[in-house]
Amino acid sequence: MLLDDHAVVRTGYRRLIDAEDDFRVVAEAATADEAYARLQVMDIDVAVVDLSLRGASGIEAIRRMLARDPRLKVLVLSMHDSPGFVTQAMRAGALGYITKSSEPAEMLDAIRAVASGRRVLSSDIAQTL
Amino acid sequence: IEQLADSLARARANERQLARQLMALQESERRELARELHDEFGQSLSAINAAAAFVERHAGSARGEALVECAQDIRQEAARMTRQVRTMLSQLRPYGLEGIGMRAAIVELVESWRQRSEGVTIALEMPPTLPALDAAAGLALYRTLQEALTNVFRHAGAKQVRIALEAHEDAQVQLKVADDGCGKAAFVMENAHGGVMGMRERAEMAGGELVLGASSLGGLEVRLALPLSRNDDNGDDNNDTGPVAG
Amino acid sequence: IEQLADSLARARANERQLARQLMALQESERRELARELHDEFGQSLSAINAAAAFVERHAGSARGEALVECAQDIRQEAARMTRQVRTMLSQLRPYGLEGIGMRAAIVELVESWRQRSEGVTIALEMPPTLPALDAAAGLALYRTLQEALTNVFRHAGAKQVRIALEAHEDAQVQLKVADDGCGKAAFVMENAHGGVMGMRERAEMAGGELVLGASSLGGLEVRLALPLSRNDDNGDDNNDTGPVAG
Ligand SMILES: Nc1ncnc2c1ncn2[C@@H]1O[C@H](COP(=O)(O)OP(=O)(O)OP(=O)(O)O)[C@@H](O)[C@H]1O
Ligand SMILES: Nc1ncnc2c1ncn2[C@@H]1O[C@H](COP(=O)(O)OP(=O)(O)OP(=O)(O)O)[C@@H](O)[C@H]1O
Ligand SMILES: [K+]
Ligand SMILES: [Mg+2]
Ligand SMILES: [Mg+2]
Ligand SMILES: [Mg+2]
Repeated sequence: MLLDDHAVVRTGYRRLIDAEDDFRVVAEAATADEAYARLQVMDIDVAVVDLSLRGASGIEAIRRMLARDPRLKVLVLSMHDSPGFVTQAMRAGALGYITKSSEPAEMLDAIRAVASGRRVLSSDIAQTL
Repeated sequence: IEQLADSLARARANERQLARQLMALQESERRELARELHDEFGQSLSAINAAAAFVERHAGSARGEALVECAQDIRQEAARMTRQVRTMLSQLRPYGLEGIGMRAAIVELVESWRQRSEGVTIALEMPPTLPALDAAAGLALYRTLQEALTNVFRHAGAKQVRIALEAHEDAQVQLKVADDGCGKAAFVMENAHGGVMGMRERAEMAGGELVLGASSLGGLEVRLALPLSRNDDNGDDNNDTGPVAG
Repeated sequence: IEQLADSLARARANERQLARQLMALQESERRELARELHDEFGQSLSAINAAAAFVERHAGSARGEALVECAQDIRQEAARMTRQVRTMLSQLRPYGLEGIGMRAAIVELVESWRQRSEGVTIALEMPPTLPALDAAAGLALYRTLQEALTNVFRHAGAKQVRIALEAHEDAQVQLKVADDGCGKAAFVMENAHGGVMGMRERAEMAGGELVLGASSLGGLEVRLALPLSRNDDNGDDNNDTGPVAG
């Protein structure tokens, strides 16, 4: 599932992810509420979550989704690279954190990593921490 | 003597207050610009990046339509950013206010408020050519209109705004911004923050005057009078040569 | 009495001067931002648009490599704009200075000067965690470093700059910016414009103090002392919660 409030951003990542043989985007959501609703009716392995949303924040969305389905793997895909955001997201239960300026290949690898339960940080984040 | 000492203390406090409020105003402008840069531009750049990455990875294998869609998304986001840049520039607007740029800058500023504010009518009256204003006066005119409009939309609850710019050929230029909102001049003068104090200060720097009064529409009227430039070199027939004009 | 009247006039003139120079400083910042927006972004957006238009028109017919090249150009321009946004943000920088953001913000600011200034060494010393500063003090610290560095690169002709931030646990935070340039404290104080006056004003607003003196490197040293925040709520362990966090 993709959670991002900007439709064109969602479409862009959806195309990239869907084109991989081993991935399929089964749901899109623009808000934390929508994401939570999708999670209740669908079988979702990985959620790729933006932190800046309208309404409830991505951090809150992560907490609520994980409370509902603790096996869900969450990868944060955010514009923010400051340590504060990373710590907050990881505390909320995210398994990975990459920035939107990462290379697409890095993002796809990160999805693979969290899908198999591994922690992952994008290289620019790893540097600032 | 006591009175003098008293007014010394008061004068110091007032002017210091002005300085602090100017700094606060600048910080809030910076914050707003930073927000726009970060949020708006950030989103568009992510969208462009993702769409371009798809083309790069799958140009050989993907259907033509998928590539066309990516290109359209990219162009749409680039257009959004271009509009965003234009809006931000009209807020920052530093170039060519002395010359022919002034009329265009005012029209653009008013237009951008019209687009943002449904249910409010903004009338703009302006002579076909504006006489020469020097740099300080041009800036005072533009920033005063900017601040007066910001105040109308932030504080007045107005339905109607009337902007009139009049040029009295060999004397001065006068700007009037009138609204039908809830403002009372006495209250505004007593509660002047960075906005009103800045307008007044700029007017003075340019050798002009700022007056607040009641508007015939029922609300506040901001009146700015500015002297004409003595040399005729930068009048309205002149061309802009700021980098923006290029 | 005359003396008092005199100092009244002088006080007014001084403080008014401060206000004017602050406005001038703000205008020059606006001008610079507008220039960057217009020139840098304008170019990148045109380039992106042209490349995307090619993909849109020729997705079906063009060689794969031509499309890949367009996509790479688009990504390269988007990356350039992202860097540009980051540089502009570090200039505007309004978020999270109270919390963990301060250290990162300082590192980023220094880094951006390092990249812009070949032949000048900038040393930065800072404790691993910073104690709590309230909002006004955080802003004073950041803006003072910003202005002091700007002055070094604009006026000092320095080859070496040393920035030291020291936290005296239960008393204060001290920032020192020293250079080996041509600056003399007495001259700078006499010729203070918006930059130096603004630093001093901010220090005072935050309950701290700004002192200019001779640096052991041979040039100027700017020293800022700031009191620690009394409540402990916004220390270094805290998370960023600027509006951007939402
Ligand atoms: N057109 C208006 N209608 C009603 N009230 C107004 C109007 N313009 C100003 N005011 C009142 O006068 C006050 C002072 O205006 P001023 O522009 O100095 O400060 P501000 O807008 O509150 O803050 P800023 O320093 O950001 O401009 C405002 O707070 C508002 O109460
Ligand atoms: N590090 C320095 N080395 C040498 N001279 C300096 C240094 N810092 C400041 N000065 C001198 O002190 C003057 C006042 O500095 P100040 O920052 O107030 O003004 P400014 O930099 O000229 O203009 P602005 O208002 O844009 O900052 C400068 O014009 C310069 O001559
Ligand atoms: K697939
Ligand atoms: Mg978002
Ligand atoms: Mg105002
Ligand atoms: Mg300076």
